[in-house]
Amino acid sequence: MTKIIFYLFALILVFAASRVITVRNPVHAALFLVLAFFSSAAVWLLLHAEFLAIALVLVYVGAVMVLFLFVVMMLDINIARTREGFTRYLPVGSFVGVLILVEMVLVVGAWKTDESATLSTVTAPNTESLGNLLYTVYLYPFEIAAAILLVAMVAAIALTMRTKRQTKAQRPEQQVRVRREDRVRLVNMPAEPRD
Amino acid sequence: MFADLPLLSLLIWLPILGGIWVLLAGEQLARPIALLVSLFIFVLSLPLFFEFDTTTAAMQFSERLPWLPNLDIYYHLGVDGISMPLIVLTTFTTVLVVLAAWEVIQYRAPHYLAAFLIMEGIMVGVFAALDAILFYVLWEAMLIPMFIIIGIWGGVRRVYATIKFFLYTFLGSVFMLVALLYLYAQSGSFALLDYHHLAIPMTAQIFIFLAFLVAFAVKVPMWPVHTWLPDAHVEAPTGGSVILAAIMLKMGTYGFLRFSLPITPDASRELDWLMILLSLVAVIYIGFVAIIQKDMKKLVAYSSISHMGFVTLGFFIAFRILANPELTNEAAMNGAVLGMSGGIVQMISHGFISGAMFLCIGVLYDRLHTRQIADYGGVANVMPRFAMFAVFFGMANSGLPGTSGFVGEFMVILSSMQANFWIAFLAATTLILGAAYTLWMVKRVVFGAIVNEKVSTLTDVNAREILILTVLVIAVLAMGVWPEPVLKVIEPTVQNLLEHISHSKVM
Amino acid sequence: MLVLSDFLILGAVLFCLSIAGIFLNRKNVIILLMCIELMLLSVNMNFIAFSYFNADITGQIFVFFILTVAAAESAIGLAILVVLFRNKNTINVEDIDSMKG
Amino acid sequence: MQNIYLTIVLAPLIGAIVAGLFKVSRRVAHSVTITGVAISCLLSFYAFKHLIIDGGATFNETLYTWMVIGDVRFEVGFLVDNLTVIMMSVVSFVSLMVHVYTIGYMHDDPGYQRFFSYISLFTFSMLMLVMSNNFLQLFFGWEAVGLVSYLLIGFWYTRDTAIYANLKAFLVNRVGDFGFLLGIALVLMYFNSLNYAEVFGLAEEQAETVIQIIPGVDWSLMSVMCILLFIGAMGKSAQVPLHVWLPDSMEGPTPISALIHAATMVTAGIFMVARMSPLFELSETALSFILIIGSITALFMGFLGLVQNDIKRVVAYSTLSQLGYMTVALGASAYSAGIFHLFTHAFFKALLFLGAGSVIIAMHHEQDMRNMGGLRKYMPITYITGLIGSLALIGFPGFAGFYSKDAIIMAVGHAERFGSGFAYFALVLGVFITALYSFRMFFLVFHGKERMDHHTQEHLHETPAVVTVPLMLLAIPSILAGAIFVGPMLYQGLFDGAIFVHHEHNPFHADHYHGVVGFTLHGLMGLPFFLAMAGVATAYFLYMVRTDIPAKIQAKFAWLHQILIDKYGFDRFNEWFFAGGARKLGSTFWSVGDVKIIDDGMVNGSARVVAWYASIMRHLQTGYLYHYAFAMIIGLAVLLGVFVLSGTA
Repeated sequence: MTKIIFYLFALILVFAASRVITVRNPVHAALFLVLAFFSSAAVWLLLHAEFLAIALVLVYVGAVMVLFLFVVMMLDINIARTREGFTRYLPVGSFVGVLILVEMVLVVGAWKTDESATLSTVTAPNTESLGNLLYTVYLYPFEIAAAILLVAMVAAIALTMRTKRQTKAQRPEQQVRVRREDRVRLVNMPAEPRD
Repeated sequence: MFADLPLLSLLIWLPILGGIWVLLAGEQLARPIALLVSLFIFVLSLPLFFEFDTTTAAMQFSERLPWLPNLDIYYHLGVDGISMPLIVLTTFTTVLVVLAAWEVIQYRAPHYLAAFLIMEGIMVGVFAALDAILFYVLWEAMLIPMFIIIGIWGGVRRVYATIKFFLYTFLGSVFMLVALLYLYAQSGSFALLDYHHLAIPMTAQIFIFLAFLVAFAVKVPMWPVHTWLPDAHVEAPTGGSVILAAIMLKMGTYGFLRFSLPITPDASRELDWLMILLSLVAVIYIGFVAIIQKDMKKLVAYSSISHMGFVTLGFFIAFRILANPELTNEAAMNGAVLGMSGGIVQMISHGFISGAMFLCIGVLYDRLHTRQIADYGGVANVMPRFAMFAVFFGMANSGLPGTSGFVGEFMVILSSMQANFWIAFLAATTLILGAAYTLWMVKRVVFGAIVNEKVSTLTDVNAREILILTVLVIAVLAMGVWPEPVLKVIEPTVQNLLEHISHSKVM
Repeated sequence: MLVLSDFLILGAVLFCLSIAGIFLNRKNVIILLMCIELMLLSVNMNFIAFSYFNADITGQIFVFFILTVAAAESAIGLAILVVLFRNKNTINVEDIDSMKG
Repeated sequence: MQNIYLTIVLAPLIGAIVAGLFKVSRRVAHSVTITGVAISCLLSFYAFKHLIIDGGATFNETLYTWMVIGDVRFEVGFLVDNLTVIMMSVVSFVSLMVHVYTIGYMHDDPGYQRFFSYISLFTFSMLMLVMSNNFLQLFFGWEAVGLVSYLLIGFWYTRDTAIYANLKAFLVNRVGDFGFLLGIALVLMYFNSLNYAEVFGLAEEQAETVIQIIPGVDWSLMSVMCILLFIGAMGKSAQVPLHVWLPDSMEGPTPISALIHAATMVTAGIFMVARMSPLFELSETALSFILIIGSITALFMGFLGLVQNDIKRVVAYSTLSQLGYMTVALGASAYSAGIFHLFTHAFFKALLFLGAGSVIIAMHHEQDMRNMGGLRKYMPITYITGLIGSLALIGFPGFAGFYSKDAIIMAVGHAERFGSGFAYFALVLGVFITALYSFRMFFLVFHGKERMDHHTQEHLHETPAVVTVPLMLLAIPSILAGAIFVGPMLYQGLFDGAIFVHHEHNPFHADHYHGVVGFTLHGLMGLPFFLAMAGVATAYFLYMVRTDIPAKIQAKFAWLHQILIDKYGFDRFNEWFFAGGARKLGSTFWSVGDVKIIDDGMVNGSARVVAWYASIMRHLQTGYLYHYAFAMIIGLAVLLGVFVLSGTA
């Protein structure tokens, strides 16, 4: 049963991923990516990684992919130009892809795994055990990850915010430093002739 | 009374703090404060000389504090008969440099003076450091103020000169770092004195020696890595030239004494022919090159290289003397001590004389803003007092007996005779070459009829310049007439060093 | 019964698809970014598979952090993209060669 | 006694410092320096009396230790024996005379104080040199007199010729010092001491030592050492080929020419060799070398005196020639005769120079003899003292020069050394030449037609007392010194203990001596006397009777004349080979070695290599993001491939 579910979702996943890289429209690509994320979340559930599967759906699909969609729709992209040379690069791209795939499969195939000793016996709920580890041993990295997110947020805002000053404010330090010469210009002119 | 004070630390950190004070003090007060600080430091360094125990070769005034104890790096200071005179020379020269800058440097004077004070502290630190990493850090730190001094207050081609200066010295010290790290790996310690007793196989010794050689030869500078010096001197302001010639060049030869010889005595013995050859090339080749220079500072810079050749010759001739079968052991030891002490005396004396030569050139440069010999002539007519100083230092530079310039050359020539007649023969050509290039310059600049109108408007040296130059005259004469007090300090250390290097360290 | 290799090969296929994607969509930065997300997904797949078959939850911790960093990365990447588009009015990679030596 | 000797040395130094460093008036300058030198002179005479007349003990003590290396002590100290005390007396006496004379000679010069400072400094240096008891101090004095000589030749520093001459003098002297220093280094190496007494005490032990300077060739240590030391003497005492500086040094003021370049400094070399006689006696080779160099100088420099027209240059060449005589005496082991000639020569040559100076003052600094003549009636004192000096120079019996010169010729005749035959010939012929040029000068200046211009002629008068009194004071020893000292110095062992001669080398044995009169009468019979008279007669004939003949000779032997005018081409050769060569070598080293190879090739070259490499490598940086990505991916594929292949293999 699990085997069938696995192959089903694996197929969907591969299909969605291949569409991501081949569709013309970036919006479609993003949507296929969402599909890929969903199906991989399902695969992860098979591996008893419930928390991460949910997180993937919530964070990626809910936040990141929406962000992608925003950007794609915000920018006025000339799709035709960006598709130039797609067919030209197809052979090279697929060759390299297949090459690496073959190599990886060879590596994995050569892997000596102890097939019998697999499949852990789950004692605690996944989220609980993850939380236990995260807030004890990996507390420090966890805090750093939080800081990274904060920095990323600030950076993204800082990058995209237009720095056009629209508020009016006083500058006291310039006001007190003002000198007469800055304000009053004395002009030396000949007296006007009396007529 | 000075026994309890951490004298060396004070000599390192007070000038640096003083430099910061000068920076904060502003345009008006910078000069008096700088003078005060440098004078105070000089006075503070005198106990080193007067309370120095001349009966031992051990390190004195030692201080040892943990710095990075995990890596076995200590803040370890101490002086012996080699480093102590150089420290006093440093503090002495800094006073003169501060005085020499008095009204000459108008552009950012506080920064200029602060750079010198900070450099003073670092240079004292280099001479006093007994920890390899401390030494290395200070050695590199020293480049920064000098880089700034030449780069900001230098002449027209100052950028070229600074970069050349920096790259050369930096390149050299990288090799030193590698050698030090190797030594650390071997001994598990960064203490210099431990390295002295570390047994090292011959091949490794050769590589370490060569690495040190690159670092120190650049600094000395020895042929063929000398060409940065004339450029740096020409572009540097007077004070920079003085410090460069009087102190910085000594770092290289000091390094030979502190590192190369005691750490790799067998490699030094094996490669002494190379060192002697390079020294003689410096004396003769550079002597000839100096003759035809048209720029006064360049000429004196080349003469510095030539004189530093005597220092290295004096150091490395020792092996030849010790191996000379014609001499008894005792006589050979005397000869070797003579040569090595001669080298050290030459270092100190060159500090006085080349400093004075650059100050003299500075006096002229301040007035006419040219260093070309051809722009001068007949200066004696309008600047009789200056002419007196110029001739005196010219004579000292050409090694006239009674001046300190003679002592070192004399000792080195006498001792090289004990190694080989021809080495002495070639070394002694400096009598002729030195006189030729120095006096020919003196002749063209100082003597003769007034060549142009600008020269006729020159004013003679003022009280401040007289003070500086007179102090140097006294120093040069004192050391020339009675070198014994200095030698007494040097000798035990040299004796000890020679004993040390005459035993093989090969495992 | 599912074995470790199944998941690993699935990850490898995903990874290679994203590599091919980078080759094919060399002009469109957005798709490039998506391919990188795919790549990260395949890596995460491996982590979780190993975690499961080795009965060691640490692998999932890694995935957690990778997700975090990937989110931050895509946010900043997109922000840069927006700025880039604003300044150059294109996201065509071939138009962006100011680093050319 | 130590305090006395110290005072002798320091008094002139103090004078020099006061006159030179402080802004003092002319009067103070000359009074203070003259007082200093006078003190020296009087105390030297006292020491003279103490040692020579009262037979006091030799003084040999250390003043202070200059430095100590192991068990070798370098010290500063005095050795005062009979030899020293004679030198001290000569130096301080001549110096005193010159000081007094200078008041008149330099009367109008703006550098008056400076001049007095220099000559006092010179006196100090010279005294340090002669009173030294070790090689170190000797070298100090040696170079210090060289320094003062440099300063004084260039005293009129606005003259190009003067500053050329002083540089030349210093450098040529440095060539000599070069050898001298190497000699000292050998002394230290083999004797492990620089103290005279210790070195001389050990000299015999090293007599047979051989050294290999060129591998495989054995040379006697003593010969090498002595020749090296003598090279120093050649520089200072202006022996061929290091003589070139002395004629040019006449650019200095005349008192200096008298003091430094005639009476004292140039004889330092002679003194040094005599002082080192225990060493030189051990080397036949070195003595032969000295003999030959000396005789060449004596003869060939005399020839040059014949064609000079500058009054000072004539005297300068005669000095060179007389120095050659002294050197020959040393080479013949007749050290005492050399010193004796040095002693007498100092007086009469100073006299001649000061006389020439007196003439120059009277002629308003005209030095060309062709514009003089007939000065006898205007300047009687100068005339008479000049005559005395000339007679002493040519060795007229009874005058000082006669005794010393005859002793030298006799000693050379007695010597049986390689080169002594040539030396004898050179000296005897030299007597004729000396007489010829001396009296040529004498007649041209004091007799004959008055060839000066009208203006000068009107103002001709005898020079003031500060000039003439020293002349008269110097004239006295020029007459008497020879007769008084010939016995003690040569035959009665005045220098025993100071000068060491092997018995069989010694030409002067007491049993051959029959008193001054006997010596004089013997000289009257000798060839040299007749040659000297012939020389005077020839000079009279050529320059008084048939004044047209010299020009004819000159025209007939134009090539010879040209050689003599060119001074045998030494100057031209030196200028071309040494000065030009050094400059050429320097420029080559600089432009090729430093600028081209090191700076351009190595320094900028390595920078260029980096730049060149970068210019190629930069093409890899296209700036396209996907190129970098491809590079990474292909790298990954390759790495994986390697991993797979190596894993399966």
